Amino acid sequence: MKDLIYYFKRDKMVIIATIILTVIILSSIFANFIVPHNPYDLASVSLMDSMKPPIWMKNGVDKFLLGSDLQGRGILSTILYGTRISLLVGFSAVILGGIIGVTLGMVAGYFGGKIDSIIMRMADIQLSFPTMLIAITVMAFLGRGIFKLIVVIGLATWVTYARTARGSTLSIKNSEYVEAAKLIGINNTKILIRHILPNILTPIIVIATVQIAQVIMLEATLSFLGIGVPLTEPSLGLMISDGYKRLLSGKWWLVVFPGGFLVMIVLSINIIGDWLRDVLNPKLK
Amino acid sequence: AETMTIATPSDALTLDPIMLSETPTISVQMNIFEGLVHLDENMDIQPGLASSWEVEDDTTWVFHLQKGVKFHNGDDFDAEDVKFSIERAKNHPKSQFKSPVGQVESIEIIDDYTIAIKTNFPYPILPRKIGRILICSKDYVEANSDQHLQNNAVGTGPYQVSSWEKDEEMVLTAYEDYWGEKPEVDKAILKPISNPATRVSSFLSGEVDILMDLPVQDVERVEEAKGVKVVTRPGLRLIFLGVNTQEGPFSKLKVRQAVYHAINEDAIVEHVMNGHAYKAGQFYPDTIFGYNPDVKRVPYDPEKAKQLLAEAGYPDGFTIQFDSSNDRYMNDGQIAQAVAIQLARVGINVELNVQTKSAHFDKVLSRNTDFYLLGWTNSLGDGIQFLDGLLHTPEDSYGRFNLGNYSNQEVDKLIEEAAMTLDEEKRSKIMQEAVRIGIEEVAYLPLHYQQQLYGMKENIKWTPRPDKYVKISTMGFDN
Amino acid sequence: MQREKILEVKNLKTFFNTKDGVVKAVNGVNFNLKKGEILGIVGESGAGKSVTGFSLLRLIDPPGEILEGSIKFKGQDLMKMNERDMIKIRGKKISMIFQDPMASLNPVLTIGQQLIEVLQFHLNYRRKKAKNRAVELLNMVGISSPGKRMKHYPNQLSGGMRQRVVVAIALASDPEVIIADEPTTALDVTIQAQIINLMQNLIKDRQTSLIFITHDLALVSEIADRILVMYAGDIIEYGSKGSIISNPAHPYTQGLINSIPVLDKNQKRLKQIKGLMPSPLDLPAGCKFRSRCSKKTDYCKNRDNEFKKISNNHYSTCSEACQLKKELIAGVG
Amino acid sequence: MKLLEVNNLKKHFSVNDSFLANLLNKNSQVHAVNGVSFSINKGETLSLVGESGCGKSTIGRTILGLYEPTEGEISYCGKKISQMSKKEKFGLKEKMQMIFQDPFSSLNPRQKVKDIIQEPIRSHNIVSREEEKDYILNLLDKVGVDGSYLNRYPHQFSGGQRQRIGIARSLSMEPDFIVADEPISALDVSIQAQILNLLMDLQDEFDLTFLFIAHDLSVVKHISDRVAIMYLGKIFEIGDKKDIFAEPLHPYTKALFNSIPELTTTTKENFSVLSGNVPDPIQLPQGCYFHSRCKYAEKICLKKEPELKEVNGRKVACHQL
Amino acid sequence: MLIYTGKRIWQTLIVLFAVSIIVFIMININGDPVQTLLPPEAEPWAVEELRETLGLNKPLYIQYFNFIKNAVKGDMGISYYQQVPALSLVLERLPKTMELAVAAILISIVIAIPAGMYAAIKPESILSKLIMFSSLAGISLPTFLSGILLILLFAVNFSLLPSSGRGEVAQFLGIHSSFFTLDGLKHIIMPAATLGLYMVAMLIRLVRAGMQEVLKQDYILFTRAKGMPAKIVYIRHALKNTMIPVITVIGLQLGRLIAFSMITEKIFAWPGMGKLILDSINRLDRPVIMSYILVIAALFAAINLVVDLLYYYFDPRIELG
Ligand SMILES: Nc1ncnc2c1ncn2[C@@H]1O[C@H](COP(=O)(O)OP(=O)(O)OP(=O)(O)O)[C@@H](O)[C@H]1O
Ligand SMILES: Nc1ncnc2c1ncn2[C@@H]1O[C@H](COP(=O)(O)OP(=O)(O)OP(=O)(O)O)[C@@H](O)[C@H]1O
Ligand SMILES: [Mg+2]
Ligand SMILES: [Mg+2]
Repeated sequence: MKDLIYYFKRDKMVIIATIILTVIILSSIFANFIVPHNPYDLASVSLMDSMKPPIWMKNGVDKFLLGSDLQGRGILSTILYGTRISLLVGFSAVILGGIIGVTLGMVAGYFGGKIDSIIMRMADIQLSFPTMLIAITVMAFLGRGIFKLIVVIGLATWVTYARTARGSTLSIKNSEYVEAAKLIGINNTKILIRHILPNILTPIIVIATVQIAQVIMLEATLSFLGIGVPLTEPSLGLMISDGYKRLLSGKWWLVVFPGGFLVMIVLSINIIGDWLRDVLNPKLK
Repeated sequence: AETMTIATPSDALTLDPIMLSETPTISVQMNIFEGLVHLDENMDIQPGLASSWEVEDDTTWVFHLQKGVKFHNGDDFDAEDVKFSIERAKNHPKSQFKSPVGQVESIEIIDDYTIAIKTNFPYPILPRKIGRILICSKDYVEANSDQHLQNNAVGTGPYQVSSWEKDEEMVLTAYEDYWGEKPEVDKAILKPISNPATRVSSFLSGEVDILMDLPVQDVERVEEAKGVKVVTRPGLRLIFLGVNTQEGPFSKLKVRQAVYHAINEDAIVEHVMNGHAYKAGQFYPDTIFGYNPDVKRVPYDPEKAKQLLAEAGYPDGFTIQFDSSNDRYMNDGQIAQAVAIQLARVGINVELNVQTKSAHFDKVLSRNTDFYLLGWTNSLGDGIQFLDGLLHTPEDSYGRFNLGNYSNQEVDKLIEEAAMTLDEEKRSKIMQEAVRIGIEEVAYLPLHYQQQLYGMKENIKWTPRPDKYVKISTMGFDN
Repeated sequence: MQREKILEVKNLKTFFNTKDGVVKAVNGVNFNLKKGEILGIVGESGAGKSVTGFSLLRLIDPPGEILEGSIKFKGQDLMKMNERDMIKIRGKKISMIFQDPMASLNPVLTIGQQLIEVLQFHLNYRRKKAKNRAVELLNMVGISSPGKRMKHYPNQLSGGMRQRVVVAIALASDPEVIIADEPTTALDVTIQAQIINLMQNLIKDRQTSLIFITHDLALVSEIADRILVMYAGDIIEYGSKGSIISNPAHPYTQGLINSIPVLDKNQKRLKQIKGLMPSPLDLPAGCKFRSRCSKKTDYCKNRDNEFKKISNNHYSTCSEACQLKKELIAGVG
Repeated sequence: MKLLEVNNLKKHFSVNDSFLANLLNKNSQVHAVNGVSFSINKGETLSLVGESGCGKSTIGRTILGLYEPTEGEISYCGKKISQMSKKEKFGLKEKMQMIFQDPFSSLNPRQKVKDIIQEPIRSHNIVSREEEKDYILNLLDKVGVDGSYLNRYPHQFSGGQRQRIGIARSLSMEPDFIVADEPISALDVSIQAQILNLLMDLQDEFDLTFLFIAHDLSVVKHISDRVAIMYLGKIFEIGDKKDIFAEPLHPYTKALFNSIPELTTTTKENFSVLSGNVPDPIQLPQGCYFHSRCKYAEKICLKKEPELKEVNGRKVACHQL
Repeated sequence: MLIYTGKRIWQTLIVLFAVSIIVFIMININGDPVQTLLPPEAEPWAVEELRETLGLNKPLYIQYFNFIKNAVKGDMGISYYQQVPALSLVLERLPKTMELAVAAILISIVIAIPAGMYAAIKPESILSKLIMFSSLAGISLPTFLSGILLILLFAVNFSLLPSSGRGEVAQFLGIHSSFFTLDGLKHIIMPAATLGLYMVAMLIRLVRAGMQEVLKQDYILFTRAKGMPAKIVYIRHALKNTMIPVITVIGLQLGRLIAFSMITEKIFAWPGMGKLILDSINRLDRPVIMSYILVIAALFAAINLVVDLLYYYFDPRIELG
């Protein structure tokens, strides 16, 4: 921990990224207290406020700092509310997919043989199904909801982690330090956690940080298809996928602000991820 | 040689005219094949392969066929082909055109160029229905497998398919020996581009000459562009709300009226549809047979709505689930949201359940809904379709899309009467009456008719049709 | 005979910046190497022998850094050379045999590939010729059926075989200077003899110079011309082999020689130098061996690192040594 | 008492000649160990000496279960390891340890020294948590690693320091039996002396047993009770240290002894080098494996493999005796 | 390896079987195809007739049994909408999508590997930071957005590239592809770049991370000590050691791009499989969905087999099987 702080202080980029991410997370959690109106409360929204440009432009109104969307929701407040959902889905799904995937991948790679075949063929099966089809089916079965959405996305993404973890595990499972650990009598679980995991973490962190953005967009696509968040409570991704249709017509604020917000989130997460990866690797110090 | 490149929202799926009753597919087939009659830009009946027809008795129709017509493969067109095509539509196991010819009892060849069609009972819309059956060459169809026919069309129409890469482009070239007027456009390239933004872009970049289904939000952008114009036409599709008239809050007329009053359709048209829709006051627009000019839309009046709700026993409103698709109609998801927001203002708490179209249809068609959004297109140009399917009490083949189980004996009777009345004027009156009652009782809540929007290069002369079929032969150029 | 100096190292300092502080691995080392000479470097583990070797080739990566010093190779200062020219020196003119043979071979390339690329790049051999030469080299270092072994990956070889491969790679390009960092530790004595023989022949034939880093004082005594003794980043004693072995001046050197187990003698316990080398993180001022030295005086505390001449061709930093007459070390013939 | 017994141990590796050959499942065999039998008594040190690549490490690793033997049996305390239950095998881990030949690759690059040594202590509950720190520091002190290095990673050490960390790890579990695979080859003589002294002290104190693999014959002589000389996966000569060092019998043993470097002040110009072809473990030679390099080889040596037989209180495999 | 491949093929058959069951269940949950297929005005008797014609009135297990019976003969049924064999419909489009996916992968490999390597070798340089930063733009924008932005920029604003479609194709070595004409290349570049954006970001990061780690290894130092030029050090030695995660991801992505490039295909009106499956799911065209997913399953199995074999090529320490 002391080490972390030491390296943290040395890297300005990380400090900035962390501050940005913290501000974003906090402001989305406490959005209720920050923004004047709740865009998810239908009674407070009016079509009469539709498509107002940002405040500094002609026709801009005071009420909407960054303009409003088609239904008359303020862009800024919707972003803050929407970020909450997007981050929740993004992080949870990546963590869920990551945990399932890395665990199965390491187990497959480490034990090999039948276990490997079974897990990896399961992965093959999983890979063959379009996320959309899974989503529609799950929805048909279970109905929708954020939790189900996370599960669907987690299920759809575990394979990437699994295959990566397996590949890296395969190449180090015969190394001498793993043999040494076996000789000491460390059980397999601990070998996996202490010796294999830290040494395959590099690609996993890369994939996980890159995937967060993907997952947020996947959530948008699924929400758009009707599984996941309701249209009346747009997430960041949904705002973007709604807004892009109006890109041609010059209503740029519908997509530029939520898009910019997403870029900022993704950038900070990746900068922090890169840094974390470096710090976790003793050789790079 | 004039070439026209057209960006369409989707490709035809088959070239066999009985296999699929779907607008984009028929739209393409309409250029290659012809029916006995066809509808013009105003949805009025015009002669096609039949030069004239008459009603012999209540149930017998005689059609006189064009002479000297040749199929693209050189076969001559005659009564055999007509009989064969109609019977194929009626009997082929996979035919999707069984309904249009469902009332056809028998077809009799009087001579090479005259046939008589007998119906089960007096059937006023037979010509409109029979017009939907496109005529194929008997010899050609019999000589080829079904599979072959999917991709290889031989018709009598003004155009022939000269190449077809599915979902990529179809090239149609004018048929040299076409019996009718020679079209101005020699060659048409149909490019299916399903993504609206891309379609608009390909138009803006000059890659295509005609843009179909211009999204309402992009109208201004296209209008600003140089050398192109936006052409609008009233569409046939009605977007409406359906409610369960038998159970729940909507079983009370006052609640239905309240909801209708609570919806500010002007705002929806202006903001959601960007001004490109027509406020609807009844079930079909004035181009359709059976329109009632006296029925007016109720005004937007939230106060009245609240009052009606209170009178109905819901002073504090109620909660209801609202089903809608979001990828079927123009801006359907946004319309549903706007409705939800407006109802929220009068105290009705709407839980919006927006789904992809297959899921949505699955849900509402199984009548598992109390409140839903749907669209309806009158492709025949005759309102009886709506009345049969949506206003009549569900029984037998009636009311199959009457998903809210609206039921009124009087209306039922009127509809049944209209179906059998051959006299146009009388029939029109009966249908107008049914519409009046349906609107008065708020059987459905019509929102708006969609507008059809096209982008065209400035030098193009073309009046699109309300049914969205792209007839290339009607296109031309200003010089 | 005055031989030409091929390598002159002046005031070489190589430090590592770690989060615990600066590791002064090599702390101002001076020495030179003559053509055809074998220079043995011995010293405590962790004294900076390997780092000195890496520094000569400028192979120190961050957080390490060559702080100052000059390394003149045939009069040319390597420190001032750009990376592109350095490539022509490394492996071609000066080659190095790494200490840890497993870690220095790429696990995913066959040993043949790793050997052949040197021949192809430095000697511009055609594939075929390079292959034949590679087989020859492997044969020279005593690897049986070299043709087949070429296709093996490092993890399929025994420790000693890997070490021999590394030796073969270093010899492949006929370098002028070889830095051999414990090149025979994993070898049995017969193969060791074979390798040493090989190197000696090379030196004789081509006047190659050899820096021989080792712990095996016996071995170094058999082949070296001069010996350098390193301790905690410094050279503490150097001189002709004979003088160092028979007359070690620095107490550390004496301790080293005393620690060797001797074949003909029956010892119950081996002599060892008590204590530990000071951590290179905070080196004490004055003599760095002081804390372990039985002969330390107050003077050692702030004494500089100047070399005192012990005899012709023998210098030491310990001044006490000059006064003390050394008894002959047992076992030295 | 026989602690460990190895019976006719064989270990062959299958190696591929190329990607293509592998594609066709055409692999060749490396005959690393070709029938080796020996036993070690409790508290004894047996040294394995022999040509590089002759299978010493392979024997050590097979004994510890890192490799499955191709043939043959290993028994510990009279019990065959292959017949032990899982639990018994786990118990063995505490008793049998290995010091790896290659110090660096046997240390997890992502573990600090502290964790490397802590791990076995914790998993076998050697000492309580409170005593742990002292225990570790004490251990590091014994092998000569500064206690301030606890938080460093393996790559931050010199070769010798890494080796000592590996030794500390093996000793941390207080095993009964240690396979020491060239434990001191990377160490300077002073540290080497320190480690050897340590190992011998431990042996005295706890009745430790060693299988000691080394090249440095003076060290071997110093530490071992018995010595086995190996060549190409076979034992050529095995017996009491005193006997063997006093009078090496096998021609290969003699060659070995002739090559030992000695502390001297004169430069040795000519090393006696074994001449002749080095035999190939992929294609084992006929007859005595050493015949191609043996000065005394006769006809029979080309044909027949010599048996290990008793000569002068030890066992030697040579037709000439 | 042959044995291994055979085993994998056998496993793939089991996978296909499992997939077919799952798909079958899934598509039976999702809606009634007959309702979607027929026009709204179709009479109930027409609906029932069609249901019977399509065999959808039979119990589920009989439907499945019939499917399997035909499937082993290579008949996956007839598309409800297009009335041609569903499998041929899918296979017709496979090459078009493949062409796009391969182009995307090639573009991303060509960009990402050198860029990632550079960023690893010179982590502190401005260019590296720029690379790392700008690559993120590719992943933080959703595909549909970056696609349409490209179109707006290059098709609408600069009129440099066509906005949609596949363009002219030519035949070369029996393969029809837009690779072989200038017009075709112009058409493929934007969709391929859009598809590749995510890959580029991912690969740059993976390569950089892996390389940074490998570059600290002793064998890289040794290679440099051998005087090998940068090209050999970085490409041959370092890159090969970082390839395991890289090829894993490339393999996965290649499969994904082929299977699920729906959005890009939709945006650029590319007549590939993505659009087909999207439409088919919407239309509930069951035979097409079934054939499509089985083809994809086989494809993934094949790609993953190749990846596993490549593992072995890139890292011989990995054992197959
Ligand atoms: N990357 C590094 N980071 C920090 N310290 C290092 C690094 N590399 C080496 N050192 C330190 O530099 C010192 C000298 O190391 P070097 O490898 O030169 O020793 P050596 O004399 O070769 O020892 P040995 O005989 O054990 O190989 C040691 O104290 C070591 O811990
Ligand atoms: N994993 C493996 N795969 C293939 N061959 C191997 C493997 N490990 C060892 N060998 C082969 O087995 C033989 C014996 O190797 P081993 O490591 O036991 O030798 P050693 O006696 O320890 O030698 P050294 O003294 O050089 O370490 C060698 O020929 C080697 O190539
Ligand atoms: Mg060293
Ligand atoms: Mg060994």
